[in-house]
Amino acid sequence: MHAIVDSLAMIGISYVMGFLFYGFYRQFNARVQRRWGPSLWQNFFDNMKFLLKTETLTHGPMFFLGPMIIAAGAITTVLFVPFLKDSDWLQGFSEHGNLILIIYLLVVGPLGNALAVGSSGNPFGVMGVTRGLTRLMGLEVPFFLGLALVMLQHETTSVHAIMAAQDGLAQWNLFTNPIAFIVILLPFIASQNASPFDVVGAPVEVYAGPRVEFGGRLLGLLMTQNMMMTVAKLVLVVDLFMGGAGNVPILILKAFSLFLLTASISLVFPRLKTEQTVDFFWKVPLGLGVLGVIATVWLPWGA
Amino acid sequence: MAFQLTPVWFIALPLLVAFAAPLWVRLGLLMSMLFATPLVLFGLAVSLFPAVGDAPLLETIVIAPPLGIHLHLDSASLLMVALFNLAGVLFASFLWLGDTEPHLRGRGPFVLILLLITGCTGLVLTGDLFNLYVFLEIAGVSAYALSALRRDKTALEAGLKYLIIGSVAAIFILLAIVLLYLETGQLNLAALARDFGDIPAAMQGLIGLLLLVGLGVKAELFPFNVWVPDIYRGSDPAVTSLFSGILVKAFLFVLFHLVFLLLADPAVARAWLMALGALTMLVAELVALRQQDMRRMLAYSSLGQVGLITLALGFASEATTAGALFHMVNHTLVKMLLFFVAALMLRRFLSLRLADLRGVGHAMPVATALFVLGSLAVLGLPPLSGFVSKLCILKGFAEAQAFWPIALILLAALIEAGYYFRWIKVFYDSDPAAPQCRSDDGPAYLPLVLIAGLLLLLGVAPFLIEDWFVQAARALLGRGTILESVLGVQS
Amino acid sequence: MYHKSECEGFQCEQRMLEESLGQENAQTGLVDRLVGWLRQRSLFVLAYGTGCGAIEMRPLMTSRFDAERFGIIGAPTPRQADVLVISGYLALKTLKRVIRSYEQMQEPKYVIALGSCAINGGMYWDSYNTIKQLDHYLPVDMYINGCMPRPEALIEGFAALQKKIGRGEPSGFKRYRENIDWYKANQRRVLGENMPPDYTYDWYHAGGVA
Amino acid sequence: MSLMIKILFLAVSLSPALTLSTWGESLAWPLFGGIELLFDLNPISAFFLLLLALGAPLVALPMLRGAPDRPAYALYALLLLGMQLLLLAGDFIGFFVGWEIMTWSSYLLLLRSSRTDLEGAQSYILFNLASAFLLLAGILVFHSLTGDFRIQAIDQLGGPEPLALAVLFGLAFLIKVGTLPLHLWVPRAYDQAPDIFSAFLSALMSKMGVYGLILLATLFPEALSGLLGRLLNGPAAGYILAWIGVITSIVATFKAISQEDMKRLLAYSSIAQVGYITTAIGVGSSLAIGGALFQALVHTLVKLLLFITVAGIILQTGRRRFNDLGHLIDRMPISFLAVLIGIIGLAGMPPLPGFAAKYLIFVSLIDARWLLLLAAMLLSSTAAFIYCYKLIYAPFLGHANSPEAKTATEAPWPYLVPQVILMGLLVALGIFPGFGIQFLIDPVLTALGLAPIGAPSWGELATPYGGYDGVVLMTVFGTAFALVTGGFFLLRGRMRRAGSPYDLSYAGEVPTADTPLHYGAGMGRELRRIPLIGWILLHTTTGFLTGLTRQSLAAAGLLGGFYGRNPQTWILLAVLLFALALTLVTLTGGAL
Repeated sequence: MHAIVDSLAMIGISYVMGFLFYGFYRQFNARVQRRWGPSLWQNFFDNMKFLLKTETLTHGPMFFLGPMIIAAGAITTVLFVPFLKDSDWLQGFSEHGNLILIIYLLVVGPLGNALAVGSSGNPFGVMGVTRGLTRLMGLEVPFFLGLALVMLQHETTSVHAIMAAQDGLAQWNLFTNPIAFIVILLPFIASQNASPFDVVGAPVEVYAGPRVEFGGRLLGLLMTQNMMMTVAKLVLVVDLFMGGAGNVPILILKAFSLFLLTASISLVFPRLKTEQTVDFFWKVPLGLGVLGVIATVWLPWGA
Repeated sequence: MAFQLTPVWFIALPLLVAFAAPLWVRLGLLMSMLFATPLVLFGLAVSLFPAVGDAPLLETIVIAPPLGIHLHLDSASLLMVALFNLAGVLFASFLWLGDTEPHLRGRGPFVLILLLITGCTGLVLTGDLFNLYVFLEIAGVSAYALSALRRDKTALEAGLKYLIIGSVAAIFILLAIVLLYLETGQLNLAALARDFGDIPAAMQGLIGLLLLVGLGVKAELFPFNVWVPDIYRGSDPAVTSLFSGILVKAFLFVLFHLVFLLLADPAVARAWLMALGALTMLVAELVALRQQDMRRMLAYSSLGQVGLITLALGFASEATTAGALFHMVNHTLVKMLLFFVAALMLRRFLSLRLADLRGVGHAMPVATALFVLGSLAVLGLPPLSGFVSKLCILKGFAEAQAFWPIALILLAALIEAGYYFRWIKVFYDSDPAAPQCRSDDGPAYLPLVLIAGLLLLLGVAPFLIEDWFVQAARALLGRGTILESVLGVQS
Repeated sequence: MYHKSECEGFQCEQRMLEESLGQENAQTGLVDRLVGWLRQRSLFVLAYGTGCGAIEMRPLMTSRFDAERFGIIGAPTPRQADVLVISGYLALKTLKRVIRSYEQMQEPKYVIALGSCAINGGMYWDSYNTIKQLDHYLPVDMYINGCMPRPEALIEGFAALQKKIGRGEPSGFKRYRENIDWYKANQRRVLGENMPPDYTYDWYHAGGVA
Repeated sequence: MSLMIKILFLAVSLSPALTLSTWGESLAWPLFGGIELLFDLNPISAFFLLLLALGAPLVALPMLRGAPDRPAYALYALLLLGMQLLLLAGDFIGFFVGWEIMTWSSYLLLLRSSRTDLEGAQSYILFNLASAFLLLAGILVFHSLTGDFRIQAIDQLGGPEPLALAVLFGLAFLIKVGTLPLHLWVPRAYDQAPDIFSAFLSALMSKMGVYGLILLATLFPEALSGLLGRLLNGPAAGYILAWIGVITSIVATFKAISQEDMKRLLAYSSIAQVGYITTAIGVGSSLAIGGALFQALVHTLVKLLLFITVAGIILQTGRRRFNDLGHLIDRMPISFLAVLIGIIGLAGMPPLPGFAAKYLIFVSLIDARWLLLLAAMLLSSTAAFIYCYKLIYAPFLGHANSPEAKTATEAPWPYLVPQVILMGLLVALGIFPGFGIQFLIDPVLTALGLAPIGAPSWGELATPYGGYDGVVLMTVFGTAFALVTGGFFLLRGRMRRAGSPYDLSYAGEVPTADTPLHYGAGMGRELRRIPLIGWILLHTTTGFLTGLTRQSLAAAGLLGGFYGRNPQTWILLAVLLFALALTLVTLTGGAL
């Protein structure tokens, strides 16, 4: 019973946080562009509008199953990320998982959806998927390397243990292991599909990319899972680098500040091409990561 | 009065049978006699193994001192005799069952084949240099004639070339014998061995070189083996199997018999012989890569194996020697198998060129399968006997901490695999133009299958005849024993 | 002046269309109104830049007039769009694409005809290769008059459309469905053999049952 | 008659299973000269024998289709014999015998395909024989060190000999598993072999190389640390091996992405996957070897599944290039599911067991503090998603691109039965990774003298660094999936299926059959613009080997010039050489 309520609460919180954060992002974006911008609830309206569409076109069973898989993947991811520290609530099934599992869960859904995209037979969609996979290949290496530095620091892959080790502000990995945070920051932005790494779904270039054939309720489902997934990733980074959160308001605060940081970065850069993205990730964040490895592992004081 | 089983029967019987050829023609028993004679001798040889293992059999037929016939049957020579007769049995059965061309079934070839076997048997049995020369000429002449049997242009050319180069080799050997006789006044090998050390060093060197060149030509060692491919290419493939299977082995045996006997310390010649062996092996295997004719390819492969055997024998440790002797047996069997297959293919396709044999695996599945088996054995891949003998050689080297021959042997085997598998691949090419009708003339395959069975048996259970080789190696290397036994009897 | 009480020819069709346009829906329950309210807050626009009117869509969407504050935002593909904006005159070649795009949109879907060319042909009224009345080929939900209508007018039009959606009134796609034979006949009249394929409206083959 | 043969063949293919279940005490077969072949079953070989027992009948089943191919059956039986000898061998001679029988019988099986060309066949046999001969050389060095042929640890570790031994053995096994730059034979052989036999080659025969590499750990206890010392938390010699493995997998992954043929893609993917195993063996800790074994197990299952399925597709369509296939999902649904499960396993995604293997390897790398290796390995394992997607997209999704692809039907049952069995095994192993650890991996680790990993329950994979629970994961994912799907149908509105495959958002255009809509082989082409990948794809080691071949042929021609046709020359040569040698001997003082 506890597990069911807890899970529903986690799903609900991640969804609400998701559309509010995105609403904020859009308004923030608009203000930067000297516009008024939509309301904070705009993403909720958009999502509901799509979920309430009366017609939905599919291209066969696999096309239908793709969004189901990606949504199930997002829910699973959310349930495997602990939202709170030292609490019985909002834990989901996180004690049965670990950081590496979560990193892989983050891509289960998109790959399932990629099948649906392929099944639609639209070449633009497949182009988008290929771009996405290419970008994933670029971002995952420094992202994982940064997280591996944290895992090495605490000698565990358990998110709980890493969270527990960061008691006070001074023990935050953000401060004890700043290189790791810098290494993962940009790949993290890319994994959120945010500018400047959002070439995957570029509307003009590849006609919305992977989402080109999705409409109606299927698109609504895709939006829903996207918002939940974003929150899951934010919470994960909060857990790993900002010491987690004792209660929901603090969680929202920390996640929001992190979101503000990433949003501020992504708003001011123009979009990169796929190969520029990959090349960038393999040069700058990965180079930093290698330096970090040398500094923390190879040099005598590291061991 | 018990029938005396003496070594002389190994020579006398085939000679007698050969000279009674008109009788066999009259009785219609030509082929069966050709088959039966080596069979009887093979049986005799096998039955003698236990006895010879205890002490070598010696026999002297004095003609006029110092001339005489000294026969010396120890484990090593008995092994070779058994091998030659086995090869003779297999060859005869192939001729008999295989419905071969008439020019191989007449009275002439009958005599020549028996003479060849006699000559080779004599070469390994003889205990004195004069007889060595006589048997060398017997074997040589019958070989020249055999290679020219087909009487077409290529065969005659091959025969003539063989005659010329063989004679030159014989002259070198004769010179060496003359010099030896001049220096020591002895022709008996054991006595020569006793006195060889007293000859001046320069003369020793000269004699050694003369022998090396003469026997090198005959035993197909590298710089002197340039004639081989032409002769093998020109002769009938079945006959070639005798050259590669018997003749070369006899000369190799003679070469090393002399080396081990004459030199008190075989290590003196080790560097020379091993270098020659390694060179022969590598050069032949490399050249074989480009051959387009199966007979030439087999000829080069044969040279490669001869090189390997020389390398192993030249090292003169007991393990490598036993391995080399084993490898001689294997190589004889394998090359007979391969040349028989070549003969069958030649009869079917009238050509042995690589391009003409494309897809033969679908037309002659059994023959091709036997070729594959033979190739695997010659490459020394388990579970065939070639593997065991090579392993024995390599193990001998490894135990002596000599690693460079191992590297060379393995490299040569790799190159050898390069061309053998190229042929196999082409055989199994699916070429629509290839003849599709499958025909395997049954009885002709009997000796081939027998050889294949032997190869497999020796590969899986080499311990059955392991003692033979070990004893033979000891006998071959046991200079002191020979000297003592021979000279002890004589004095 | 010559007046005729009864319509004749295509004028009857015109009346028919106008009548259905103004009809009030009796069955707008609470759920329908809620749904309508949600829908009106979010309009994804497929702006088909057919003619010069497209130039007015740019300021509308960008910072100057910022349509996003009304929840109006561009959609890249017809699958994701709710509103099809026909901005200006419509050549026959374009008509085929527009029809296909419209049929690929997911219901509920709306059409806004922008500018006088889309209403009655405007200055192209006697051109051989543009259509005169968009309404004959696609069900238009909202006309925005002008040549060109300014962005303020566009916002006005969108706001009117949002109100209409919010009230839960039936929109053009129902009309398109009910009168598909008529629309298709009109389309065929101008496009001839060059019609877009018919697999995009499967309910037509299902006999109107969907 | 033919039925009898088929039943007999199937029975033969079950022989590894029979051996595994009934093997009693050890056997000895005296060969000669004190060399005795020992055959015994230890936990390490039992693990690999289990793989063989599993794979052999599954590969045999599709071979039963059609008229019996007797030579192929016979060779397959020989191959199984050779592999069992290899695995059971307690001494190196028996190991080598099995190794060689396996090599040549598989070569002859390779020739049964009409697609084999001379180059492919030659590279297969020559690379494998080179591997075998290196192995033999290593065995002889081993013999000279220990005076024995039994597989046992080497006591003395000083001096150059153990290092030479490690290098010889290592090279031999690395050729077999196909690491860079010794991999050239792999794609050709896997591509050209009979379609079913490719499954055997990739899934089972490459594992024999892995078995050999694990034997290295037996020979050199403390996992290679004794050879060159330690680096960070692992053995330095293993660090080199691990980098070889990782570079292999990176290069092979990008090569796989650029392939346009299903079987070649799978071949390169095999190279990459076995590269992970090599890396893990290089790390050599308990976790790493456990991961390597798990990866070997998963890779066996996955590659059997994928190659058999691909063979089914080729059988039904006669096409193998991505460009010629497409949209088979409706016509071959079971094959689609098989490839789907296969690529999930291949990509190492949870919840299938590929993830468990990857997890163990990653954790072992963190444990050894080899983070750069970890990053490099992650690069290849992420890039693997692209070829995995290509493998399922191009044949099954998109648009049918050839008449055969438009009319194909589901593969026949001999192909489907193994697929279904393998899918079941993969899913079961994914849900119960702890089962695999406890019953398959731990005995091997104990036999190797390493600490067992252990598993609290069947569903749980536990390491000192944390673990995960396959049952919970699968339950959560399944429940979420069911709830989402159910909830989706609760919403109002109608679903309709597109009336035509050409009902696409295509900028208002109407695509037709002539429009290039299938992205098939082009996928991944744009990766060339990324500098590193472009560099990798541009370079190949083929040139080196072609050059080597050409040089040796040239040398052969040069030397062949000796063997002229003129007797006068022969005599001249003999006399000249004689004179030369005589001069030499005289000059050097007369000593021979």
